Amino acid sequence: MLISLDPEVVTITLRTLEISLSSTLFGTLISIPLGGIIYFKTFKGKRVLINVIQTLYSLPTVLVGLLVFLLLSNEGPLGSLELLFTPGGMIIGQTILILPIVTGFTIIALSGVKDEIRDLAFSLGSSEFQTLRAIMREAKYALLGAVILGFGRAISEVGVAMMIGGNIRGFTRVITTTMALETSKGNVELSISLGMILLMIALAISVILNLIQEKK
Amino acid sequence: MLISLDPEVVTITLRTLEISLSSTLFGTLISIPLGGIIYFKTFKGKRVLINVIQTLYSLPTVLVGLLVFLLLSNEGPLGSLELLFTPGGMIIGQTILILPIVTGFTIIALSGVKDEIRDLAFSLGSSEFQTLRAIMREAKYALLGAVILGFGRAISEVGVAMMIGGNIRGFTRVITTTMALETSKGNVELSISLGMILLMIALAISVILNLIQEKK
Amino acid sequence: YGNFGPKEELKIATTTSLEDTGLLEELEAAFESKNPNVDVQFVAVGTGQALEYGRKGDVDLVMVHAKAQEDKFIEEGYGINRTVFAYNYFYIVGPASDPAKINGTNATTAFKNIMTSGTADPSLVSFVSRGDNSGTHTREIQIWNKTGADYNSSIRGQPWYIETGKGMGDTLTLANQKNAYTLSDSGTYLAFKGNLTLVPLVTQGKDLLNIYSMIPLNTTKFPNTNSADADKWIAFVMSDEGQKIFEEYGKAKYGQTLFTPLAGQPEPTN
Amino acid sequence: MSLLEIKDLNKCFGKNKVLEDINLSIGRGSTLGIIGPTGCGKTTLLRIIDLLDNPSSGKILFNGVDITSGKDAMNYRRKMAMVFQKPIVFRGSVFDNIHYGLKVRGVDKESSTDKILKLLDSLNLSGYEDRDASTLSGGETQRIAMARALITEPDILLLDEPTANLDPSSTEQIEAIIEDLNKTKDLTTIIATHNLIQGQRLSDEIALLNHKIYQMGKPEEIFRKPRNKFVADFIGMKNVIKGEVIEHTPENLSIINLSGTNIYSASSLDGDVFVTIRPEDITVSHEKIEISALNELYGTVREIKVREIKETINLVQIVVEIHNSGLMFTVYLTRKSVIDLNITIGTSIFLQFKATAVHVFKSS
Amino acid sequence: MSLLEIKDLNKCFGKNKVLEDINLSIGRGSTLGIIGPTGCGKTTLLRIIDLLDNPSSGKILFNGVDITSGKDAMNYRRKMAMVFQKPIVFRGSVFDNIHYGLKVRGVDKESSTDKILKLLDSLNLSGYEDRDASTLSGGETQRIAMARALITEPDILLLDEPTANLDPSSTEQIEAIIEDLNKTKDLTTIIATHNLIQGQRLSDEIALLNHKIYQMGKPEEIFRKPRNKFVADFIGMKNVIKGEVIEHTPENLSIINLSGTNIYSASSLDGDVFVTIRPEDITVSHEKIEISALNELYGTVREIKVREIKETINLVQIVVEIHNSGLMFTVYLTRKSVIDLNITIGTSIFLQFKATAVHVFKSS
Ligand SMILES: Nc1ncnc2c1ncn2[C@@H]1O[C@H](COP(=O)(O)OP(=O)(O)OP(=O)(O)O)[C@@H](O)[C@H]1O
Ligand SMILES: Nc1ncnc2c1ncn2[C@@H]1O[C@H](COP(=O)(O)OP(=O)(O)OP(=O)(O)O)[C@@H](O)[C@H]1O
Ligand SMILES: [Mg+2]
Ligand SMILES: [Mg+2]
Repeated sequence: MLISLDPEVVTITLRTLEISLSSTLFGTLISIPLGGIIYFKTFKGKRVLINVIQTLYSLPTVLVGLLVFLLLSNEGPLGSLELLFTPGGMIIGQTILILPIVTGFTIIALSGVKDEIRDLAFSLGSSEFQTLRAIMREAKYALLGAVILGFGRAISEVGVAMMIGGNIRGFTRVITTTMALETSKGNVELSISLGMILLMIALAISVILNLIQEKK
Repeated sequence: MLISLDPEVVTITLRTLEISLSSTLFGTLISIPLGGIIYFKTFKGKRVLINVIQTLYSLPTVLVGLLVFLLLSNEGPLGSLELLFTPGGMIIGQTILILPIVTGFTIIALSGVKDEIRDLAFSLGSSEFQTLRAIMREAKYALLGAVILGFGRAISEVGVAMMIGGNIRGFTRVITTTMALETSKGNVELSISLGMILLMIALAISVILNLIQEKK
Repeated sequence: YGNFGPKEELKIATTTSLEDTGLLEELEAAFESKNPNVDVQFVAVGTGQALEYGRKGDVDLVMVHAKAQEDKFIEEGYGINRTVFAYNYFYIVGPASDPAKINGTNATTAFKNIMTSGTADPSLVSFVSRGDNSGTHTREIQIWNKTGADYNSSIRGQPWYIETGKGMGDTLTLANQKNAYTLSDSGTYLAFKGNLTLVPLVTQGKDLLNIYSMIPLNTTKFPNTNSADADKWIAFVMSDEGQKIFEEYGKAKYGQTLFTPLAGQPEPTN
Repeated sequence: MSLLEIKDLNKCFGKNKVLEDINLSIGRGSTLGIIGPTGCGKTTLLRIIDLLDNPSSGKILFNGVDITSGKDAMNYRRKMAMVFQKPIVFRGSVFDNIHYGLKVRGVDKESSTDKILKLLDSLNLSGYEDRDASTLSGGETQRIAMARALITEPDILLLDEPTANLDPSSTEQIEAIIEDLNKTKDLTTIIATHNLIQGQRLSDEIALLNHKIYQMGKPEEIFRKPRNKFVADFIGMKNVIKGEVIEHTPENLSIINLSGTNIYSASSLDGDVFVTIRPEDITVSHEKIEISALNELYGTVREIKVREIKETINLVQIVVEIHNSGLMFTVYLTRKSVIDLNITIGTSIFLQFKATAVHVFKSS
Repeated sequence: MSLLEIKDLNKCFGKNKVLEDINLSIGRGSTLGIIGPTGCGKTTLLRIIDLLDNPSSGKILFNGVDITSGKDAMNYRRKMAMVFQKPIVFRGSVFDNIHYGLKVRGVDKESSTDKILKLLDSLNLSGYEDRDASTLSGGETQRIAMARALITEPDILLLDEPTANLDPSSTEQIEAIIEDLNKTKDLTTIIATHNLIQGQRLSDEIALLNHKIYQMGKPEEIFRKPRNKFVADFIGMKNVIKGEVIEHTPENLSIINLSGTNIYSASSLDGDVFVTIRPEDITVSHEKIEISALNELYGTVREIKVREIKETINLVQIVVEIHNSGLMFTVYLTRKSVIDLNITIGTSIFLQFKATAVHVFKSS
């Protein structure tokens, strides 16, 4: 793959990585505690909330793109932040996109831990937060899966990147939007090569995350 | 939402449902046993395989679209089946798209079940298949999550639907491709309304699947 | 009637700019009522992709608007009998304040002015390009080259020159958000007009002429192609009934027609 | 003042009333044994005390403060430590498991290493610190659980069948540790156990639980003077027989009719009663020995078995059917007596027991 | 032929050799007790027999067929049923749990209902069928596990501490069920237990395990004639003392030196040995009673405690330090003797035991 030597491809790859990792980071930082609290607390409407979260697994990227666009556009409530057509805006959109799945799978992961762990942690003097942490440690394999899933969703999506980023060459163009562009130009082979690069990155990230998890 | 009375919208909605449910069905029928076997068996390269599966969470829909396109196109190996630009082709593409996530989360779901259940089932005279079933019953909540995730991915994706289906009016047009089309026509409100319809469907499916699971 | 047999499918790859106008739907309905055993299926994609579908034989006919690429397609033997059926103009659109002062000029001058003002102050004047090898983009490059500047070296990559790599609608939206100039086909501009503050500034002249054509696949290369129905389609589009649709379409919605029919006329030159 | 007090506590699971009117109080440094049959609510009670479960009604007072609401639960839980009945460990090493209680209190690994290693040693688990806790055997897990609780130096130790999976010598070791902490550190312990011996050995007081508290008192009291049939049966008393007091003699004895057989007792109760005579308080002979105030029954041996071998002590249990009334009496004899008296199934013999050996309680 | 035979079996976890040279054989209808301290490999052995774990080396023969390879494992497992030490249930009702073994054999619910309800009843669990199995108490879970195994009518029943969480009366019930199946259905049972009484009560043969088999034999043999110090210690023998045989007398007695104190025994062993004298074989007196072949030691009482109360039998355990040698002897006395002899801490008394009460085994 000679393509990998092209400086433009390198830039696009690095930008892709930066944006999807940031989204994953923010998404995870919000979703895992959020999922933890939803799992942990008993409140009215919890089942409904979980159903809604599961529903949002179906959130189309185009819809997120549109809604965030309306939010960030000049006329929108956050227009003054000038985030439209910037990497920052893309990160916001992708973060929103992955929130439901990471939150949902955090809840599922924690539900897989037997209640006895919770009782054990409490009985040993844990605060609620420490108990939640203990439960999360038991579920770390599944939680890692949720994070990788979130990353996968972020790096592979194109709707938000197109709509919010604008696929501006040299600024917000990422691998998936480049793929879409090249495909529309009829450059199928180039597009596939880019897809392979994306998968290579994903493989590297997945391996790295797995290694980190094992260390812990 | 007056839009919901439009017969064309109704047709598109039903088609969307038909295609995404079929993909989910096939994807689940392949992925859950596949994930089960991968979880259950010890073999060389298992860790590598799981890493690869996790990597494929990042499979961009465009890439799947392109690859399946090359497969189904007139000159491709399966060209003679004439599945390009048909709902059948879309089902194939979406099935491929959701295989990794459903398989991956099946493995995660099953890994959450304590080994003791496996031993217990074996000791009571289960065959390997029956034991796997017993483990799956213990993980049913998480497995359901994986199925809903697969469905969410299928119904919300647009890359495969566009590339393989071709967004042909009255034939392969689904909600997401309509949204993309309407967005490109500047009909943002219509597009958002369609997105809401999609989410309603997803909510209904998620509620129904949850109810089925509870019955079992 | 009494035709209950399986429908013959006629697959047409078309550019999104044509599909987005909604005109094709009307054409299709009229055609199918005449030919009830034919199911016309449009696959709307970029010009490059449409031609790629043609090259693979996945469609029976392409409807595009990029002469150079079309000629190449025919030269390579994938298609025959290019038939032009309608035209309209590309518009150079931009902010109503027109900071580059292009209103009333011609295309080449307008582009020159944009380049000059953009180079002077990119925050004031910028140009958004589709950058996607589409018919519109191809035309844009031609105009840049006509100004004497070398597209690849002195236009592309300049701070005032923004490439989106997206469809026309999105490109218009982006230009609107950035208060920038852009080149748009008239149909898409009119469809988006309601959401835009941008106004058409230059709309006439040979350089902005946008000619649409149909090319059926070459039956010697693709023996299985549905050439019979493709021929029927071409005949219908070129028929009075078909041409009338072009003539009428859009009046109600946009207050002006989107296309000028071309049947029986030579390809216009300005 | 009592360190811990439980007032009018009730607990239902759905319609199932598991705990009823529980009232308990336990002073600092003492040990309360909760003994009762399986499913009687021992675990539930301990969980409620540790604030892991809410009572349906009633209060728990800690040092006089009502802690039932669960407010500030963490601080009260930090004064207690519970060893659960189900063996369970956190993912990770044995060391990490034991360290957990300290970790959440902000004590780091380094400064607790010595303490943990010493504790492991005292539980016969030295060298186990780096083992993956999930691969331990049942008894090892149970000792880890004990270490995990002890490391936090609780004021109250809640033990739920802490030696169910342990062999006698490990059990003895654990019991010795608890006894020692009781003495040296003023540790207050509540221990739920079905092991009667353990209950008696460790407890200052015993509550005999079966959803309600059937009897509460010092071990000797409960084991010598069960207050009702449930307690008598549960502690394994033999010869618990229903009867009716028919007469009080001038010598302060009462005569009780047991399905036709009359016996003397020293009780002053009236009406319907249960009597129990401990099997080892009954002697046997071939000859009739007439003494006043001595009960003497004649019957036939129906069953002989080596009843229990506890630490190599051998006793023979025989069951004798009393002529006329058909009552069955269980008697423990030494092997020697059985041989000397030449007792086999079918032998007819006299049973003798003193009136004072007849324990009488109201039937209710 | 033996129903089950284990040949030269070894099992290592990493470097940790858990089972070593295990050879066992068990005939149809008999019961083998596996007794040993915690962590000795009982669970591991049962798991290997049930083909849930692979041995590192060695063979398991079922009816003479080598089943170690795991081929056809399901069919052999269907002839066995195991009750695990850790209480664990499938998600679902008690009924579903018990039905599971039948379900996988293709028997539907309807046709097994009667059988299941009857079994529940016999385990004192009637009315539990619709309960959510995960909310059961420890003892309830254990009985469900027993029912789940028994419903499949196995040829071999593998029990891993099956009554660890049960009170004495439930334990007795379970033991009675096992004994009954043994007799009426020719059930073969292997039971791992740390409960010495249970081991003796149920077993035809006992294997004393501590990674290797230290002794194998009938219960009486093991409990009366431990073959080595490990067994003696484990079965709770007191007064296990190292000594050296220094002389054989013409009367066929040997004189053994225990740290300076010489005693007579009836053994013919030579060299370094261990001796053990059961505490209840020792009598005490204030006067010296000189008889040949009777060992008589003089010492001071150092410790007195009510040792064990088992079903209301009371014994007092006293520890006597022998003058000169400093050896400590444990003696069991009845309460009466203690009072009659007026024994308190510090009292000096004579201990007597017969030469034949001295059990001698080689130290190795
Ligand atoms: N969450 C629950 N839902 C319904 N019933 C429950 C629940 N927890 C316990 N029970 C029931 O309450 C009763 C008391 O349970 P508990 O665990 O306190 O018994 P226990 O005395 O500890 O018994 P064991 O000696 O067998 O452990 C049992 O019958 C049990 O089945
Ligand atoms: N998977 C494993 N990995 C490493 N060590 C193990 C594993 N399983 C068991 N062991 C070790 O092997 C030894 C024997 O374990 P096993 O469970 O057979 O003991 P046990 O005799 O059943 O003890 P207990 O009476 O405590 O249940 C223990 O020291 C245990 O820690
Ligand atoms: Mg309990
Ligand atoms: Mg064990």
